[in-house]
Amino acid sequence: MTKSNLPRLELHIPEPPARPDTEVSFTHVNRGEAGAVRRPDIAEHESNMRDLPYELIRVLDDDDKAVGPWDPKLSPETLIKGLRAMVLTRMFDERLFRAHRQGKTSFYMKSTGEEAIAAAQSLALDKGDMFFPTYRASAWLHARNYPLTTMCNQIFSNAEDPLAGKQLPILYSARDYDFYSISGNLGVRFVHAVGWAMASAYKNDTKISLAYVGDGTTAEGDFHEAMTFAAAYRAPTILCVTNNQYAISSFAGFAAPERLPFAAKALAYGFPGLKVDGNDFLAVWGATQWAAERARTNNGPTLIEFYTYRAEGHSTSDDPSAYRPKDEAKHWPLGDPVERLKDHLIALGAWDEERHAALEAELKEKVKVAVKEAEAIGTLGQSKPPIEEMFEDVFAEKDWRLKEQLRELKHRRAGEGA
Amino acid sequence: MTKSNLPRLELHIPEPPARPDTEVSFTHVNRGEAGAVRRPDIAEHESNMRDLPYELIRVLDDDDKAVGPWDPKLSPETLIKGLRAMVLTRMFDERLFRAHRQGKTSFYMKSTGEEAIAAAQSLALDKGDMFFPTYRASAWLHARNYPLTTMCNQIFSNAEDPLAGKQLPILYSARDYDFYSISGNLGVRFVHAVGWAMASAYKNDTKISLAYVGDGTTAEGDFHEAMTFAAAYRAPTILCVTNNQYAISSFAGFAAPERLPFAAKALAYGFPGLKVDGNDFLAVWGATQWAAERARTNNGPTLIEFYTYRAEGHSTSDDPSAYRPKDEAKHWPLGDPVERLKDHLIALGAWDEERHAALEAELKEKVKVAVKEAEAIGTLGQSKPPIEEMFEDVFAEKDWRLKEQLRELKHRRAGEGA
Amino acid sequence: MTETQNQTMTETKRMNMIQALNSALDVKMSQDEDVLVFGEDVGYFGGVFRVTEGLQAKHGLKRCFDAPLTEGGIIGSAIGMAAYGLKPVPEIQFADYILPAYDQLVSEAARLRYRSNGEFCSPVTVRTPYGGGIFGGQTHSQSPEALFAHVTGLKTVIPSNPYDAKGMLIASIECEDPVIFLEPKRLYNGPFYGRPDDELKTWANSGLATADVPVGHYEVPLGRASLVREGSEVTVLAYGTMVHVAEAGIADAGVDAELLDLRSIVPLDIDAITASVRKTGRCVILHEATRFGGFGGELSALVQERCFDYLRAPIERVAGYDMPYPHAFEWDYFPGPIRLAEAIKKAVEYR
Amino acid sequence: MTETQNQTMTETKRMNMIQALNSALDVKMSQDEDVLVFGEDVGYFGGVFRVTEGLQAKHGLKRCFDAPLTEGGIIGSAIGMAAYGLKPVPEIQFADYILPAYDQLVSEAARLRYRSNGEFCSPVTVRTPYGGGIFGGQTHSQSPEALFAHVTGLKTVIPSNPYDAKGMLIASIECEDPVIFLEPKRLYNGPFYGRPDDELKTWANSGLATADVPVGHYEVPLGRASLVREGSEVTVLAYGTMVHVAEAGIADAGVDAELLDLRSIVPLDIDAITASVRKTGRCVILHEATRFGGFGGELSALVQERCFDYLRAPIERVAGYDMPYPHAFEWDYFPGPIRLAEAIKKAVEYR
Ligand SMILES: Cc1ncc(C[n+]2csc(CCOP(=O)(O)OP(=O)(O)O)c2C)c(N)n1
Ligand SMILES: Cc1ncc(C[n+]2csc(CCOP(=O)(O)OP(=O)(O)O)c2C)c(N)n1
Ligand SMILES: [Mg+2]
Ligand SMILES: [Mg+2]
Repeated sequence: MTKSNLPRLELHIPEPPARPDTEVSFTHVNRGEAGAVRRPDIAEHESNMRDLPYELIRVLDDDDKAVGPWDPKLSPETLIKGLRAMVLTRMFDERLFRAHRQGKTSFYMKSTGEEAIAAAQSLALDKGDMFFPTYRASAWLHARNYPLTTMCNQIFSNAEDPLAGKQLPILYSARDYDFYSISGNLGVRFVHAVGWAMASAYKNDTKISLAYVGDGTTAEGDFHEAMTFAAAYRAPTILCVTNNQYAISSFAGFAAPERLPFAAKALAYGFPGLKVDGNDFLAVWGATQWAAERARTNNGPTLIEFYTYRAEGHSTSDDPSAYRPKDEAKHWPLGDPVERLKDHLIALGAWDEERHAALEAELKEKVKVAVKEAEAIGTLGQSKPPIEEMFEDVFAEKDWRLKEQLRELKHRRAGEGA
Repeated sequence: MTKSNLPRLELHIPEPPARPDTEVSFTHVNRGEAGAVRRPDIAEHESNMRDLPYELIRVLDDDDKAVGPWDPKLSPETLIKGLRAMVLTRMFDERLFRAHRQGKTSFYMKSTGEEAIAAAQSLALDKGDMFFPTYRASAWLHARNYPLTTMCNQIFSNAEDPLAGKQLPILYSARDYDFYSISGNLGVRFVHAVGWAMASAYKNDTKISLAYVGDGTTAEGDFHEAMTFAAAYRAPTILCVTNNQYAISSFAGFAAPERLPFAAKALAYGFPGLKVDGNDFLAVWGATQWAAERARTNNGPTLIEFYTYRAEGHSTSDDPSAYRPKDEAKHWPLGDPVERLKDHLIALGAWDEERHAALEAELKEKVKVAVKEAEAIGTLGQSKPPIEEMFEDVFAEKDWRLKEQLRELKHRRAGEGA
Repeated sequence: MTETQNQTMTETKRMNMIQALNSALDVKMSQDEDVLVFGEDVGYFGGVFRVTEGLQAKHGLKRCFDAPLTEGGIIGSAIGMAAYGLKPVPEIQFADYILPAYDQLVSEAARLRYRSNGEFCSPVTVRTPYGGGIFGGQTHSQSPEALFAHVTGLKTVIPSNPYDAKGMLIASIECEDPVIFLEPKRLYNGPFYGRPDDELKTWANSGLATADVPVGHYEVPLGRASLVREGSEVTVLAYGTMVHVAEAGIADAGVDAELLDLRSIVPLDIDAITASVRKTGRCVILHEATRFGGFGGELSALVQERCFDYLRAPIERVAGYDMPYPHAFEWDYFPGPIRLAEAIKKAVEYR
Repeated sequence: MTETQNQTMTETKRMNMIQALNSALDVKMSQDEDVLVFGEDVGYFGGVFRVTEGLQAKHGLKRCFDAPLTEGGIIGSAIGMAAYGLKPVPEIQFADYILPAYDQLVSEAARLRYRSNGEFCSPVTVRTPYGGGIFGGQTHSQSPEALFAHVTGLKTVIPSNPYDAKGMLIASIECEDPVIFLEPKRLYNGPFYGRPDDELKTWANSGLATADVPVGHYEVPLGRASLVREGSEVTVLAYGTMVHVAEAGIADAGVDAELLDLRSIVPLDIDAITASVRKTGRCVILHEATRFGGFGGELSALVQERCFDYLRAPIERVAGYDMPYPHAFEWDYFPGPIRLAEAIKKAVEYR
């Protein structure tokens, strides 16, 4: 190439397949065949699994059957537990989202369409394994029967808020449920999970860790640092990308151009990467089980991409119809996780429409009762934890600054009261 | 696996193949076959090149012949230019390293064993393409005949220091030589190179950028952020990892466990990754040319791992015999880049030992003269730029703080003088 | 307003701060091909606060586009673009999320000119919404200005009204240094006096002249404080959201206070500050950020150093308490007019 | 030294600061299995400043090991380990390189306890060498303490001698909060009085009692300043390297100054500071970091607020000029004894 005939460079800006004014397009989604992807031995070396990131692991086929080597072969009871957790998550989300519209809370985020992931993992992992969640993983708590009223108290920032008013709604922390504190800062906890797993290995413990980042968040340096650490020390951890196709308004193609699977990012670190249908409860479970066994047997970390779809807005502050076709969710080629598990159970003969309706009614009522209980304590601004709480847990013990400031505040309050 | 028979976890800590008290071991180095790796078309899609990162691209074979598709087929004149740059780099490094021992400068770093990389790239790329170097890339400047005395002035921080005493020795900046300012902070410039390339594309310019990080530095989040940006916007850039096996005392296995090639990190981003013999001037040139053509034709970025060996200490502050076998360098399976190019030229019949000795003598003298000239201006502490320079270039224009502080300093000086 | 103004400014429009900022970007993008805007969600969608709305449609895909979710990457690539010669105006979605880019800003943007002895520079203007008062909790409320003010080589701008916002954003983009442009998000839609129970005001119905914004190009120079209120008894120093809170606090205190809106803290208008405190002999500093190690400390030290013989009372600081922004306790935490009024009275009554 | 001391401390040894720090780590690692050390080059090699020398050989590979070159990863994983229950003591090779981990430190380590209402915490002790005086140029010389002091939830410790270094490192590791432990690298091998042309002193031949270090376990509590020199005319506040420079400057000034070594700036020993300034009526603050927005501003403000009626002269600040650390101009830039003596005289002579 001589200098004179060099072509002009052009800046390429990624663009999504569809916008509000165009047709929905999911032609790039290759569903593959349920049951078709091989399941290597858990001790298999990474170099023999480099094809895996490019294929989609699915268990539930189009006839609602569980097929292939990744089928965890769960009992109907377990499946129903999972279904229950997912339905509860959806109902809770719907009810609390409305609570925001009614001014009862400052903020809410739903996980609609993504419930299978955290629900299956919550049930598949052991007590004591630690989960480093994002804000779209409350199904973990619902699967383990976290008290709904307590959850509402947190969301309403009321006097019984388990986080004592210190944290934004839904940024839960629930140590007793193996649920690490959620940070508003994206990506930062991924490497905490790796450090936690390293600590477990350091102590010759048996516990492993699990962590999420969203598709968008994989672009943060933190993702890379976590992956690098996990690889170097073979940390017993399962690192997951919940690829719901969006980071607020930005499509996943910013973090993984050209439809490259997020699972392929594992190839940069020398440990296995799986791409899994995130709307398939059984596939999520199967992949998690495989990765957990690897971790528990000192075979190191696994990256799992859960391929899913954010069926609703990003948060209460978002209106997705401003940037994607209104009916895009309906066309998602991998369906709805609740419907798919329900249909599977029905196909198994272990479930039916009546029982499903009864379940919905029961859970709806449960949520209603919990919300009412929490409302009785108070909603945002109408009830709050004692003012002293504001000054607690900054440090293990207050230093003179916080003591002085608390005194000042109390003094003013006393003056105002007088 | 039931809970009771879970194995105990163990924390894995990576360890290098050899230590001062053990035998040198390079059994993990797979040299492959010179000329054996295919060279895809420059417009080839990444998905058809995923095997490339795992193979070592070499041109010079063990008989000093240039073989295979990556041979850039350079004229003997060009090869001699390259050889000259490499020999000059080595001589300069040796002389200035000694200058540090003599107290003439505060700091120095050599690129011994790695000269082929920046020398070949400096000559292979066009004027106007911008290089974002590390501190081990001065062969770029030598290849383009940067004035040696000016370089010494920078190293001695004297009155003629082109950076006016503001920067540590060898952290050059040389815009006229397409050489971006070096930062002491590792990794941070990698994404500058991507931004620069994006700007070139934005302006429909024809210039591309080139950037280095060391093997160790790939672990920084910055590496990932640069790669992610390069991929998203298909930036016309060549991103290189100079894998010299060490980051100070730490072996490359911390950043790329299990002997995974650094080139494989490209697989996470969906653009090609090449692993290239960094001690093979022709292989470096051939790979650079291929990547440059891709970039110039809007085919986007390439990651190149240059597989090489840091033959000496990390810097003037380092003694590598504390952490690796003393004679490890001698056993490096890919030889010495200067020797290999020299032998190739001799094999071509375009060079001989006498001419080589003459070249060495000529360059040695050149370096000596330059050092003398710079010494005449002054060495560290014995000469320095005017004190006003300290206050320049903090901002485009000094604000009142800097003006006041300069006044204070001058006032004190005047008082001391009196 | 003593600023030099262009011809085009004769025509004005009532704008809120979002519109004013949008107009600044539009004006500069129209004028200068080298100005470009990018960041998370700023392209097609127009930004989570809508500041970049319409810019992609008007100026084209490559002039205003989305970025991968990496603040370090956004700022780092912007530095590279600036080194090439462009004038990038990246957005960081919330100032709380600027820290992943802190190393790029401090070690690189702020140092590139010095490090290269002027061969390269990094005139990047980083826009980011900061501050509380919106029930945003720990990570949508912080005021990090002190973390930037200490970093030599960076300028830090914090406007308090639509007129200044537009004029100073233009001045920042035209400036040859990197600028951290902090947008008080509580003021985007209207002035806020620190009284959450009062009826909300929009800029349109605020009655404030600072909402009359020239439609064309004009600059409000960096480094000049604005005298919001002349007074004789005490000087109040504030910036951003707190300028309005200060007005309320001064009214509550019933004291004839002089109020300076610093507008940029680097460069700082030291002459205006010194002159005012020498006149009044008393000084109260107000900021949202946590108190300890905050920018108020620097202001207090500077005033003390330059006005020692004039000071008739200790300089008071009113600031956030030393804790993360506590969601449920927003209005207990927020340094509102009541706390300011107390401090003003204390300063004025001090003998 | 008023610290409570253990039995084991009876036996002492002359140590330089590197040995004292090494001994602190060794003592804690021997005592507590949960204490572990990692960072770039700290394992087999023992660290670029040799602080971790021999720890891997003695305590095993997994107790003291190398890390990938990513400060964010190092701090982030340490937080995870601490949340599990360990007591990690990561090293950042130079304080200049701590900024890639700044977000992890500020948004995570400092906030985890508050964010989780006490369910999780992050007792990480981050050791890192800081400060200039070694011809290290822009990126091996900086003093970032103000960037941490402003961050509530972090403690910031800066010892000035071997005795304090060991005792405070032990106290930091035992403390339940995250600690930034800044090691004055210019003092590693001996005291430094800011006179580069003087003969170098080692700790061994310094004649200083602070180089007699107990071989066993003892603590120097965080948050207590030490009175280095009693005096009546002016109070000098300093920490780290500057404590010794202050001694030299006081000698040069020929003034009966009181010198407080703050030792930790969070928690800060406000009572000691206040008492001293109330006694002397004058105050000079000395730090290496750039002046504007530095920790000196906070100190000045606090002193002014608490000692206003006692102050007989403006509080002086002596600090680095507001520029990146300029390599060739090290001794023009460094706030040495001459500049301090000037400020002391100015303070003392002020009427
Ligand atoms: C460091 C940081 N940058 C930006 C944000 C603002 N933000 C909140 S959610 C979000 C999008 C996240 O997308 P993704 O990672 O895909 O997760 P999802 O919401 O889709 O589950 C952004 C940009 C943030 N919270 N933290
Ligand atoms: C952000 C940052 N962290 C740490 C250092 C200290 N440091 C200087 S060079 C070096 C090792 C670099 O290794 P590598 O990237 O492999 O480059 P090489 O020296 O081998 O060329 C380290 C840790 C630094 N300069 N910057
Ligand atoms: Mg997403
Ligand atoms: Mg290296």
